[in-house]
Amino acid sequence: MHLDLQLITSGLAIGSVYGSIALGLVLIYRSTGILNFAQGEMATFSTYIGWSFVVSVGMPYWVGFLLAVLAAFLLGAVVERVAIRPVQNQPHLTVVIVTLGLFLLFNALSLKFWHSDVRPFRSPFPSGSVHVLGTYISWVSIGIFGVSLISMAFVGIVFRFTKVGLAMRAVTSNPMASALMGISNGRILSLGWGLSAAVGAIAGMLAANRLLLDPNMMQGVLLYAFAAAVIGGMTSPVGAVIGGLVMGVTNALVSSVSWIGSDLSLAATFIVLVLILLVRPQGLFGRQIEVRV
Amino acid sequence: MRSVLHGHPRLVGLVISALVTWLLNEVLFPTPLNGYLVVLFAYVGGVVVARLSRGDHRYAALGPLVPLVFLAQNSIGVTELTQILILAIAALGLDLITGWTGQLNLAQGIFIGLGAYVTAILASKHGWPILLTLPLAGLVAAAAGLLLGVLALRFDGVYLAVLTSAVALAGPVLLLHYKSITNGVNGIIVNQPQPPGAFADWLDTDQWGYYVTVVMAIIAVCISWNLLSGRIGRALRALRDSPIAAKGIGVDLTRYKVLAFAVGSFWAGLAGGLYAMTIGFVSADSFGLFYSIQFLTIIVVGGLSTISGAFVGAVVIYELSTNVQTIGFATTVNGVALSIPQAAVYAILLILVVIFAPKGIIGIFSDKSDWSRLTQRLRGGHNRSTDVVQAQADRPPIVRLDAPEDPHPAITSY
Amino acid sequence: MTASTLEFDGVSVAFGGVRALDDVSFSVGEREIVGLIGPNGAGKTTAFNCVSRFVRPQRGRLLAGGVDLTSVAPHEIAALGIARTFQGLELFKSMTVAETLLAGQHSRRRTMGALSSALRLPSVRRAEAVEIAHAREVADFFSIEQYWDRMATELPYGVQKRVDIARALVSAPRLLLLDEPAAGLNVEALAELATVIRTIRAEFNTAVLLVEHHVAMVMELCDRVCVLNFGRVIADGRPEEVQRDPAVIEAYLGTKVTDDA
Amino acid sequence: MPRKQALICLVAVTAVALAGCSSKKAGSSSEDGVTSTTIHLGAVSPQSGASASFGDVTTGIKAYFDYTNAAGGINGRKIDFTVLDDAYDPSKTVPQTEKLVTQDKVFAITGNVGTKTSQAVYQRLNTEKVPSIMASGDPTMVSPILPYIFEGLAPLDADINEQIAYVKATYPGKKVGFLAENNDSATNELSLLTPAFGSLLVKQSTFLLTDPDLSSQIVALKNAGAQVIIFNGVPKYLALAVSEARGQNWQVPFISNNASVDSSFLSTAGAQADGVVTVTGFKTDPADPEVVKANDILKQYAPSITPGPLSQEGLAVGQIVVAALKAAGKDLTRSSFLSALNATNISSGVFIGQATMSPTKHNPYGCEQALQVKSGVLAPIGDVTCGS
Repeated sequence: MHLDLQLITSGLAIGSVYGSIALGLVLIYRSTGILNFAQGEMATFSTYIGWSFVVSVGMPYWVGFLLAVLAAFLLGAVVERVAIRPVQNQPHLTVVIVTLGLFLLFNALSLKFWHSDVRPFRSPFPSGSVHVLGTYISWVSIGIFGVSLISMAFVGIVFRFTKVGLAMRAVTSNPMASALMGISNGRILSLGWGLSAAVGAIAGMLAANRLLLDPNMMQGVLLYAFAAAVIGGMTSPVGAVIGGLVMGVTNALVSSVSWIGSDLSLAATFIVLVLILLVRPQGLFGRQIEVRV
Repeated sequence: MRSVLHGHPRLVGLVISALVTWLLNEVLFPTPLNGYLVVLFAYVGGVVVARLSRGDHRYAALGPLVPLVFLAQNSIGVTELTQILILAIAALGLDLITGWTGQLNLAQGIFIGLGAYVTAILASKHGWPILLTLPLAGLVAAAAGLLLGVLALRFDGVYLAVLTSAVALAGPVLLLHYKSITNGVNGIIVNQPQPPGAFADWLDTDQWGYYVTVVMAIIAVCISWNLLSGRIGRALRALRDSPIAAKGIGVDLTRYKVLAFAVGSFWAGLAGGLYAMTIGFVSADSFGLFYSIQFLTIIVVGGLSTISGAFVGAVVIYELSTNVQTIGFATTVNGVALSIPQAAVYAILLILVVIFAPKGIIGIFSDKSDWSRLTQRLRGGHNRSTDVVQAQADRPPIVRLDAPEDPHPAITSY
Repeated sequence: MTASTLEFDGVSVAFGGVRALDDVSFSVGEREIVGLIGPNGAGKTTAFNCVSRFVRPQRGRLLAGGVDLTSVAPHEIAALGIARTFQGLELFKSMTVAETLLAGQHSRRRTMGALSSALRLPSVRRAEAVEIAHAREVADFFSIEQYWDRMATELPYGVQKRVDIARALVSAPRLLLLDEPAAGLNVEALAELATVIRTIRAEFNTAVLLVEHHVAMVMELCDRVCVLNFGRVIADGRPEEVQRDPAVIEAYLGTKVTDDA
Repeated sequence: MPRKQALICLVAVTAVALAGCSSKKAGSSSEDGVTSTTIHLGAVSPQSGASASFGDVTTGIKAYFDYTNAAGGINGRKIDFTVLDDAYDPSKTVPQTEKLVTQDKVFAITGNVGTKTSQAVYQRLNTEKVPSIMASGDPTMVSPILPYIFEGLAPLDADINEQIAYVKATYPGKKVGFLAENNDSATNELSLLTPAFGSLLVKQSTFLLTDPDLSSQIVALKNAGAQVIIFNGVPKYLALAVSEARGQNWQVPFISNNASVDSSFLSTAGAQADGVVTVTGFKTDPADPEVVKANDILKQYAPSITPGPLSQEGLAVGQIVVAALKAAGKDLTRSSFLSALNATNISSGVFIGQATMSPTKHNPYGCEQALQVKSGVLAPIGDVTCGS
């Protein structure tokens, strides 16, 4: 029995990584209406920047961490300005292709600068595990979980209580009106991308110890993070994190079912996802979109 | 026949691209660059087909012949060309689903895989003649596409993207799992067919595969054109442009959306059969999510809702992803040669194409406004802030893709 | 009165707790022009959407030529000879005027004909030729022939409106539903519109049901006027009767009875 | 209108005919790719995508060729080595390989990387009579022997049999779990493990390269009561598996395929790597002069990569090719090259023991040794075993 509990805690641990990347996706989707395929690769790239500061340059961990988050913020804003804004008025599919291009670009750059070797990256959290209720939970997982909750709260507060968040929502829901009200749409959109990249960098830096840092570190995660964001309803920070946990636990549990096994667990997990969406097409935390005639 | 270089923006475009290619080729890079040349040829081929097919559907059958230009230039091999045409057939199918009907589909690759397995299993395990298996490969994929189409009716936008990517992820895993049928991860080796009697003297196996593929591509183009230029094409565009008005004129959205999925998957399955026949080896892990995404980039780069766009896009994407070499600069910094890896070159070119030709390469030639937009931007002559506002206001929802660029046939020529 | 082309029989629709239509009954006779008016929120559009089957009535029947519309799918309405226009025009932005008019005839061929279309069999070519000829006639009638090969959404607003009506009429309907046809028109165009609608009836042998804010035009144009208020029919009859009806005057009190909305 | 149609037909027919003409295969001739000053060789390997790291093999091959060129070349000729990218996708491997053969007219294919990608081309390369050394250890490509096809990597089954022998000797009667990437080499391995361990093989658990972690696999193996884990995969997932197991306080011994125990595994797994066992056909003692030389070559000619099992394998492939080219003499033809390959007998180099090939043995490896990680370094345990 306690081993099944171990499955659930393992699922929660990896699920919080999914959730933290999903948070970044939700941030961009909500502030600019774009599905960003490059979220994971940008996070990996930023993590490498942090790794370079800490390991290659030899800075103290938290200094490197902060610099990497800052760099990620700038990177996000620049990417929005250079690659996204020129296609803002194109159909979504075109924008999606640009984010796919960014995905390939950042992957190639990570590969070029840091090669495909897996690199160790220490965690700010203590190594080892706690032993509770017969299960082992690593401090790193607890740390990631905690930080993803903090990020979630941060994103939620930004959206709900700050002027910037209000402006972001205004820009997505009615750009014309918000421009008339004197909100600088461009700046808000850049800010959205910057924040999202920063949230991604935090997730990447913290998860690198667990996922192991290589240029493809986030590819598997991104698939689950998409699913997590969608289950969460695409616009809800809480939904993203809970969606991540749902995906993590579902994956762990289905792989323990003997007739599914680990080789079919990916398929089974996504079938569960589709079933959830069939029942609730708007996701667990999404609002039902009004059907206008 | 109308002049190929009709109108001055196109001329400017050609001159610019020729200059850029020359520059890339001669100044920056020490090695000969087939890839860039081929991209330029695709560009020229695109002009020809776009110009010709405007107003007359018979010219659209020239689409598959676009890549032939390169063969004549001897810059491309027959096996490569075969693969490009196979990509194009599948992209044509995806365009039907995504471009014409507005249903984002990230699972086209798995239908190719399905078709490839049908051909591989029938041909190598049951000894069927390969040509006979091709239509069956299409039909099996169409049946699967029909199922996905029915499921897709419930979803929209991002959710449809996730549904189809779930299929793209789960599909190969399932194929690998049922080892008794698919041979699991070991894959299936297909003996490539020899050309039949009369052809055997002057064609080798690869060339035979190539001609079969060309014929299939032309059939695919003709049938697609017939479907899309008539009542069914209008119904599909109607339901994409305005679902409400489409219902009003009597279009059964359900049937047509599912039809698009079934027919689009049929082409994917046929492409898969050709894949098995010409590659000679089928393994499910070749048909994953990234393989599928490749087809989205093909139709967007080539030009959504255009038949020749699928072919031009296939040439460009294939060449960019394989034959564009690492850009090595002649200069070095501290003795280390500067270079941009191939994948990054691909990514940057992809982004540039989408930014500067949002309606695809074909779009550059059939719509003047793209060029005027571009030249305007180059002159720096437009207001950014209002642009973004306009952008936000104008942006259609994800499923409602842009107006198809295909030059609309003048009714008089039917 | 002739046999009715469309008949509302005790139709009720509620959205949440709000009664949009409450036991509405009225009918449109063959070749009759009927106006549906009422203050904002009176339920006009809902009534309209019931016919298009975008809204499903909770109670009551909607009969068209003996068929209960509540039991057919939205896309089957067109085949029953009911065509509609849209207030927002909803033109197909990827289509030329010609293609729009061909698309409008979608319901005239009953089967999908995927296979025969794929092979472009002679039967398909013949059908297409007939449809093109018909589209040309209709385009001619609406004076939009000179825009035949232009993208519909790139034309001036007034022309787009004509394209919208032409798209509906090209299916040769028995009943044409017009959704606020006067919206956005200037005075001359308004005057012209009434004439156009009468000519449509004459030329195309169709009944017309229009929802309109523009009361004056409705009174001048329609054979019969049905007034809705808070989801109920408060008056139904010839324009002059309706105009004198105290309930109608009361409903419109505070707003102008005669002009716009 | 009929004139237009005729025109189309004309254009189409011309174009198709053109294609036929210009692609008419000259057939590769014996002298292809060799001039008085150069020998043109080629290979297709993944340079991009998720499996880009396999490209280290061709980087190793290229390093050895560059080293050979710098040392004066082969009988007065320098090697010109073209590597094309297939992103580990067979539908690209075929055209890219064909391009090397028909357009670049390479003399030989030396080091196409990967099993599924090589599967797609080896038969056609044999038909086209192009001598080919595939960088794969898949036994099916060399049994039955095809005259033009050789393999450059250690055969998978030799490694696996050695692993089985090690486990049986060291952990007799213990329950075995198998953890592997879901690919052909794992299926192959399973077909050897199943008869060897019978009911002692209690659980097989697979993962995909899209799996972000291995927690559920490790729990499944633990639940099944496995006492030894045999691993087949890549370094990253070995590191994930070891750290996950140790994180659950499970001190199960790991026996891994050789390619996974590289420097990146040792550095990422850190202290947790200690005790992991692997089997290799290569020398690993850092003090061995051959190993020193190999590392020097890689450092000088392949500075962009960290030396590891993959680049070392590449170096070995390069060494076999160069030796055969030298032995083929001044009048280099494909047949003299093939004879030289069939008479391969190299005793110095990074292999353990001798690398030999013959007309009935197209894979040069024979000797194996078990190694174990001790304090972050791979150290030999037990004796060298040779022969199958």
